[in-house]
Amino acid sequence: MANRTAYSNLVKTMREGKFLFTGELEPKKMFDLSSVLHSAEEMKKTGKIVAANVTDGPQGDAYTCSMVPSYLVQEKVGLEAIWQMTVRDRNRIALFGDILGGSILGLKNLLALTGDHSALGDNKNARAVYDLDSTQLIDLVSKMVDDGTDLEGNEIEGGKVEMNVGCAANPNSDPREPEILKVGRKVEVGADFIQTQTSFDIDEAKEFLKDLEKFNIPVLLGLFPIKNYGIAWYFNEYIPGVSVPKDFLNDLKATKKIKDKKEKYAKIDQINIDFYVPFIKEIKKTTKAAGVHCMAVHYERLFEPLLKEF
Amino acid sequence: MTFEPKILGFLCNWCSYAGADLAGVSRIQYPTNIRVIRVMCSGRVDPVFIAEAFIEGIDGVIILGCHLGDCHYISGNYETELKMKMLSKLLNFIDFSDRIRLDWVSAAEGNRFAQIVGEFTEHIRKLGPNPLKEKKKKIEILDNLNTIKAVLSDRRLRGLVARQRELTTEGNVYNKVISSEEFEKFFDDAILNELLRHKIMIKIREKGKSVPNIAKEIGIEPYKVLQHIVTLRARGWVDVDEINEEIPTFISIKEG
Amino acid sequence: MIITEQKDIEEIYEMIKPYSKILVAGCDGCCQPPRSINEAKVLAQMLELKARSEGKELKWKAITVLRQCDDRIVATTVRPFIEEFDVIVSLSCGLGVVMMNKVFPNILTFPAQNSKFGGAENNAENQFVEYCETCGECLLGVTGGVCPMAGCAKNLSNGPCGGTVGGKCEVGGYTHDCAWVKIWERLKKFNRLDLFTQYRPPRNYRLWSSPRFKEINKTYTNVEESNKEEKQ
Amino acid sequence: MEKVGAVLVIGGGIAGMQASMDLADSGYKVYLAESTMSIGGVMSQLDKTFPTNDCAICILAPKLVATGRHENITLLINTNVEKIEGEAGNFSVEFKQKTLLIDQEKCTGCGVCAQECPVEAIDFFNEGLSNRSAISVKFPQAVPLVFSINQDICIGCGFCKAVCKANAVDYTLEDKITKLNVGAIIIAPGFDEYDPSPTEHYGYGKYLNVVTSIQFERILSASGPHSGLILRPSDGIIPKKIAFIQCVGSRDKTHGAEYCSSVCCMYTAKEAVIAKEHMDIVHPTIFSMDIRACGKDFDKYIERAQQEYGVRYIRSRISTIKEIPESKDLRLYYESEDGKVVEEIFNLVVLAVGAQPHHSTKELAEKLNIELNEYNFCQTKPFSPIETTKEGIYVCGMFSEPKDIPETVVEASAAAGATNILLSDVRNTLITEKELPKEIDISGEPPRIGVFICHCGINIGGVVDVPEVVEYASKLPDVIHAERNLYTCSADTQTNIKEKIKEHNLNRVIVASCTPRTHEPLFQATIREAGLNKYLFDLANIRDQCSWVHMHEPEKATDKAKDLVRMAIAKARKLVPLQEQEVEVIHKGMVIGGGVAGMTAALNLANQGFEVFLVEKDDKLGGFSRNIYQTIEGYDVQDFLKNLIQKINEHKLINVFLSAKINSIEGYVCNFTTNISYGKDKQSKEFRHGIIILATGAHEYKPKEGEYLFIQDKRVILQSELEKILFTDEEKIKQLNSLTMIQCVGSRNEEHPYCSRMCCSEAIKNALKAKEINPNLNIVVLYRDIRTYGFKERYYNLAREKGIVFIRFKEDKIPEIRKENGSLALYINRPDIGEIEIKTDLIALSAGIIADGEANEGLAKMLKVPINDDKFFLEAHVKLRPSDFATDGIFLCGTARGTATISESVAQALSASSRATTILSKEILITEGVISRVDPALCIGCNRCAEVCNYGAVGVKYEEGKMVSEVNPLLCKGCGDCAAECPAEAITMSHFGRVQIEPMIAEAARTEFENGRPRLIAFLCNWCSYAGADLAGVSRYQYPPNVRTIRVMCSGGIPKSFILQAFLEGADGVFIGGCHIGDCHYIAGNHDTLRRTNEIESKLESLGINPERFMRKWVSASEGKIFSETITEFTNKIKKLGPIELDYKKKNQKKE
Repeated sequence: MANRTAYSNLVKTMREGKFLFTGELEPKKMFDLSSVLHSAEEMKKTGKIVAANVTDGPQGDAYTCSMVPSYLVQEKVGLEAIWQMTVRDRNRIALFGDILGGSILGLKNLLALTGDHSALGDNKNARAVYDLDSTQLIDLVSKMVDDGTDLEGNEIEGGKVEMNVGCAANPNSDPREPEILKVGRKVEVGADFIQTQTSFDIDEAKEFLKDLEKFNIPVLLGLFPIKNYGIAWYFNEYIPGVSVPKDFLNDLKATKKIKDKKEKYAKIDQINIDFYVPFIKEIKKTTKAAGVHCMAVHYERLFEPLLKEF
Repeated sequence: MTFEPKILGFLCNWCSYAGADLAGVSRIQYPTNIRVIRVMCSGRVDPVFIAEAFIEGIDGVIILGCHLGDCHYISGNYETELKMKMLSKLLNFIDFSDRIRLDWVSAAEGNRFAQIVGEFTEHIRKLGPNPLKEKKKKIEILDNLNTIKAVLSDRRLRGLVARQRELTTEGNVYNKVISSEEFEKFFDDAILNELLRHKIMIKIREKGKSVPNIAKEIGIEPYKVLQHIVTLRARGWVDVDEINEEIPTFISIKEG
Repeated sequence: MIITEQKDIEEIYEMIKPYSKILVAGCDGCCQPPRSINEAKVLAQMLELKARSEGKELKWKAITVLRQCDDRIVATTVRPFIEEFDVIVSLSCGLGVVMMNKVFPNILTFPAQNSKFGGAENNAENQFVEYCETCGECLLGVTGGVCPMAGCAKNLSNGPCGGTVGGKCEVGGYTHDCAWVKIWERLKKFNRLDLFTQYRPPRNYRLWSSPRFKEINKTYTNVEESNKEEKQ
Repeated sequence: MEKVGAVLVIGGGIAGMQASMDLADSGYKVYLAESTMSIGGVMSQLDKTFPTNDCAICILAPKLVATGRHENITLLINTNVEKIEGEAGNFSVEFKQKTLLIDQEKCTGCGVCAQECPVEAIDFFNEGLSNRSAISVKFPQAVPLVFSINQDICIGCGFCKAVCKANAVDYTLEDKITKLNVGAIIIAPGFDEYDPSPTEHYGYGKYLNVVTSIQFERILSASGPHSGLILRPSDGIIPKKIAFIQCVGSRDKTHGAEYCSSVCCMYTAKEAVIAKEHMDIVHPTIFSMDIRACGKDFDKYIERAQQEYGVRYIRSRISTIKEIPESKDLRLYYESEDGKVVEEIFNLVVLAVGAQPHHSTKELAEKLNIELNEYNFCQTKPFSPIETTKEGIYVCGMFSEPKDIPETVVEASAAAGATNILLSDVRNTLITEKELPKEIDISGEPPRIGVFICHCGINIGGVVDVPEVVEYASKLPDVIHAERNLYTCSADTQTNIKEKIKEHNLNRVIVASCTPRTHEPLFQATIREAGLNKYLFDLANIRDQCSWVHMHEPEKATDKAKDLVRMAIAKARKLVPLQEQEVEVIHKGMVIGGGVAGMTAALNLANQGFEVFLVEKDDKLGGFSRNIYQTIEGYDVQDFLKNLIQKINEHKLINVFLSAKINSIEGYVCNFTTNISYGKDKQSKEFRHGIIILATGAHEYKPKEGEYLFIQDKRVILQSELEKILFTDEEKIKQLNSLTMIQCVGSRNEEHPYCSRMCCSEAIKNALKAKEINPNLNIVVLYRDIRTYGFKERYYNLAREKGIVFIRFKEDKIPEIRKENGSLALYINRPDIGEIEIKTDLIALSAGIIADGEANEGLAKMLKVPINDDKFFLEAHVKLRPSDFATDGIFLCGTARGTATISESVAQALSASSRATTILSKEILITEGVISRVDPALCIGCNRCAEVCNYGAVGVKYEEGKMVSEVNPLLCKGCGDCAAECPAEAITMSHFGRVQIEPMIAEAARTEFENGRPRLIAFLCNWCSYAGADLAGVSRYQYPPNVRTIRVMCSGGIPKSFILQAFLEGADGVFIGGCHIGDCHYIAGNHDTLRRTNEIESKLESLGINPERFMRKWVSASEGKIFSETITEFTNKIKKLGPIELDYKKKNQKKE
């Protein structure tokens, strides 16, 4: 919502018009969160990453919840969390309760997502909830923030929740039009910012960003630096709608032959930098994007060399 | 030790057996090698008996009947003659035809009987023992004799022999007399084919073999073997055993 | 039509195992694929074979019922047979099994089928498809006649989600159509994208939760009572 | 002179049979004279047929039987025509039947004589590859099934007479001269294969491993000398590399003949494919000049041969073949694509021999006083392809020009169609209708069964103890009378059966003898003559499937015979009289399409006196032929067309509707109602008619703008436009220096993957015409394959002689067209000669023929008939029913079926009208008795039946507001698929229904006699597997006597419960045999078999039954050997598994 108070640092920075970066943290099926926290520290070190998304059971897998890591990242590392929440696993009561709880813990950004279907995950026979959809979740957050009530209008004791809410959009969507119309709905019910899915195609990304301009809220374009050829190949083959540019893919493939690890890493990093630096520069220069959401999960070493250009 | 041949004699009841008796009554001496089987007519002597005799190790077989025209059963000995001719043709293929003798001895010819037995015994003695007794050759000879026995048992050939006299003298169903030469030619072909088929049958009795292998073993062209295999398959005697790559092998499935 | 699927023969057999005389009842009603006398007979034959392999003999009779969900039909059709049998095996949807158990309280009726959904035939795909989920709050008016409850894996009221590519859904490996893309196509065709962009608030899942019932022709004694009920 | 309502057909091949059947069905008496011992012709020798790979004998055998037993057809075998006098309408004919030395009436075809015959003669049927006796039958399925003595090789030993229990052998029989009067004559003597031996051109006759294609066909055949194993003649080894050499004796003036034999390209591709299918290690290579795959779906077949089967095509004519003496392999020399001479070694060479006029034709032509053409084929004209030079004598099949089976069948019907006009006023004058007594009402009576058990000479009696079986049968319940006969099929036994029916008041009759497939009709006729409904008969097959196949186990065979008789009795108890319905025929026809085909068909029907509604969507008649001026032979098309239109317009019985649109067609055969609107003002009209002929045609492909600069450059025109110029504006041609034609525009590509058939001839015709107008004109034809099939090859040769240049290009390297300085040039890249540049003034594009997809789809939907991928209509059977649809009463002709020349369209039109006449000529149509019936009280309206029915014969008529299913007895073919599918058991298949089969299963499973186990029950489909089992019998392929067979019409008619019941009743194994997928007699019934049996098979394990106890196998009618092997293998497997009780026990033990 364009005129909602900026409760989070992220939204504040966005509204300042500064080109910014966000990162992504993925707590997996884990008890020990140190790797996540380490990653967060690396992000913070760059000084350019304003906040980090904390995922909520991506690909429908049963992972450590997103609330606790979000809290720990803020508390222990001091990096603001963008708390991802899917409507897949919770009904409106649980959603309300969790958001309220998270807000008490000081979480300021919530990214409302539908979530990959549980049939895709590692507990395929789970009952997918989808009591609300992501739009309705934004509606719920708006009610909690703006009215201080739940969906039925029952008031929260002690005041309103202070939180900003974001929504997702997919530049790879095909057909495009319903996707844009859907984002419109989300903005209508109170989304404060947009984070997009990853894009490898600069023209496509620009076009998509252009389409989103009319909603007049900050947009972070998702980019996915790729750590090794395997991931790129998987993306290309198995994630429908995403096609990794051929040259990029071939360059990565060539690195498979390099035996020396260090040399190999250096080469991969260089390929990513060569691909993404001009990409991001182009975005920054030609679009109204508020920044880039850099989804380099477990690829901390790239932050420094990649972001130093900006 | 000198070789004492074992000789089997088929004697017709009315002439030759009586002739032998006469030789006895007259105390005419002849070699002890002969063992006699009495038959009512020399026409009763099935060529299969003779093949069987050789299989059992007999060294020579002598068949004696009434003189032509004197047969107690009018024409039995004419049939004998034709049967023995066929037998002789077959035995020729395996060098056994020397070991049989067909002759006529009347009830009055005691002397002649003794003489024939004597001559034949001497003849066989010179010829040596039934080659079956040689260890090296035993399997081959036995196979050959069994082949011949099988051919002799063939219903069609036996039938032809049975009709031969009628066809070549009185005429066939169309009242046409077939010349002996014509018949012989036809008959020889039939015998040869049947012989080859049975040879093949024996070769593939236990183990499937390919056409070229069979051909090599029995010494005829492979294409001819294939033609016989086709016939044998149609009779239900042979079937494909297995197919290794491009080479099918055939095996006998004939019972008994 | 109620789309059903026959249970594994082992599972059915386990249910009837303690009994030696069974009545197998097909249903001529809306059950799809049709489970009439022929299917009942085939099932009975299989159970007999199965019983035999377990070392016992099974007596059976196969019958069929016009509609097992109708208690009156069940009562008249099946009653003449139940005396002779220990249990009934029903080839109807769950409704038939419940009705049989209700109509004949002194004999157990077991299900031979899993009731899957209410659906209709899609001849082009040679499938039965759940086109309606009987949610109790019909949205078809604003979705161009395509149901997002039945057609969308996530039951979204405000779709599509990010899991659609080329109009196909992430669930099922991008083989099924995305209901929301269909909805968009339909509404665009009729120039009613206004309906598409409309925000649809959270749904009333009370309408969708068990047990569900609806009164038949309730009689009211006064106007107030009637008005009061209407409002609720 | 009085006309005679009888027709003589000379030649009993597929053409002669088809013509005979059509005429006999249209009310004429037919004499079918065949010079050999059986009808069936060359097709009976084929293993499979292209392009569907149908088993030839499977589809032919039913037709043989139908022809053989048709009451209006008299078969004259071993017969040649001696003399013919008279003229159209009344010929007097004299025949000579060479004696068979066997009494045709008495011979039962049992074959004992052949087994006893001491003479081995060459087997001509197997093309010299196996032996046969001097007394023989042509092939096991021969019709009529009578033996004959080959006098040339018989030595007269008299064995056969001695063994013949039927006393059929009679050496005194002499040749017989018969005189007859007939109204018309159809000649179909067929062809001879070219004999390559005289020239030793390719070493045929010299090298053992060079065989002809027809020999190879026998080598491939499952009923051939090697039972389908591909063995080369020299040494019985499977030839890994086979070379097929095309055009042996064809397209070769020095060896053979100039013309193209039309069929070799396809049969060679088929042989290569089948060889590969039989044995994967075989690698076929085909050497050809052009690949002439110009029939429907032929190019696709060639494509599949190459892509799927890896058949290698090399475009080269082989110059020499040399044998390598040691290995007998063959060394071939040929020129490769890039012009080099290559040497390659093959293990076997197959010569694709061409067709020659039948050896008898010259003599025949003299006797008939008809003219032959330069090749000694029959002289015909393009617009009347079935007329000889003498009125009243018609020709069909190979005799007029080499052609394949469907076209032969088309011409056969066409010849019948022409005869129809000549003799329509004497129709129904000579046919005989038997006076039958009124049927006895047996309702309410308990079964009274009579059992007649046949010795069949020694065929049954020599193995089965017949008296014991009689004794056994007589004690079974409901059996009133049992007796045995030496030959139950002999005439005196028929009288005896009738007497016994009367004497004992029998109401069911069982004969235990040979196979119902050949003999059921005979016995049915007998009991009908005694007043019983013919469906109260059943036959127990104790010969072909018992005594012949268990020769070495007489006791078990006797037990089996008892079981089979008991099963037949169980069935007989439940047999009911079936009524054949009679439906009145509306004697009017509708023809859709007013092109040459449609008009010809309409005229043919009208000339026979049937009213015709001719519906044309254009505003004038003529169709596509309006664009054609001349045929390649030089006949004036426009003149012909004008004539035809005039005749149509003047004919009183033809109602022409132009600019017409069909709104609806309702009804079915005999009774259709069609609603159309027509004319400028869209008048509406409704009429009723009995049949429909579809002749909607096709149109010329219009190249896309820019395709070869089409439209963009005025110098690029269509071939049809060029033709117009040639015939109307000669000056324009005279001004040209050069002309180039490009072939296959819009044909044989991805969009239209078929050959348009006529473009090659069109191009050559126009090229010749252009050359005639302007002899200095440089003409180049760019082509992929020149497909001047048949006699058209002559014009191809002529064109080359005239200096017209032909240059080949490949599909992937099509000519490039460039415009330089305003002039046109074409470029072709060839590996052998490099790039060629052709400068040209004018380019003519030979655009293909395409179907009007949308219109055809609409019509197909309305008529519920199928169309193929290319949007042409799909006939009932591509080989044997080219003019019919699977739906009765709808017929097809012209380019709506596929591309065709005018001459072919005319033949097809006559063919379609002849097929239609078989219905229109009848007052009433009698439906089949064995059909499905619906009990409306049980039907739940689920419509599953309609989904499995391939004939649209059954289904819920929603549009009429009915909620229950209904069978249309006119359309039902009696496969029983719907009855097997019906979940409510509301549909009953008559005669083979649950009531009849279930008791049979119970009896089949019962083991009354010692050592009866294991017991196998086999359900076999009538057309393929049951026939295959019969062939196993005829060939004496032995198998264990444990199996009890239950015959069903189609394996698709076997419900799941039959299989389960069989196990429940105690069978140790259940076998289901059906036609190969794609070969189903009922189109696709076996697909349903597959589904149902899979469902049961997958559950057996969980039922505690070893799934190996169930077996499903497709066995064709020619696979007797495979049947016996399969049953042997299955029995042995079951023996190993032990009795079924073991399965139950094992399960129990496991649990404990």
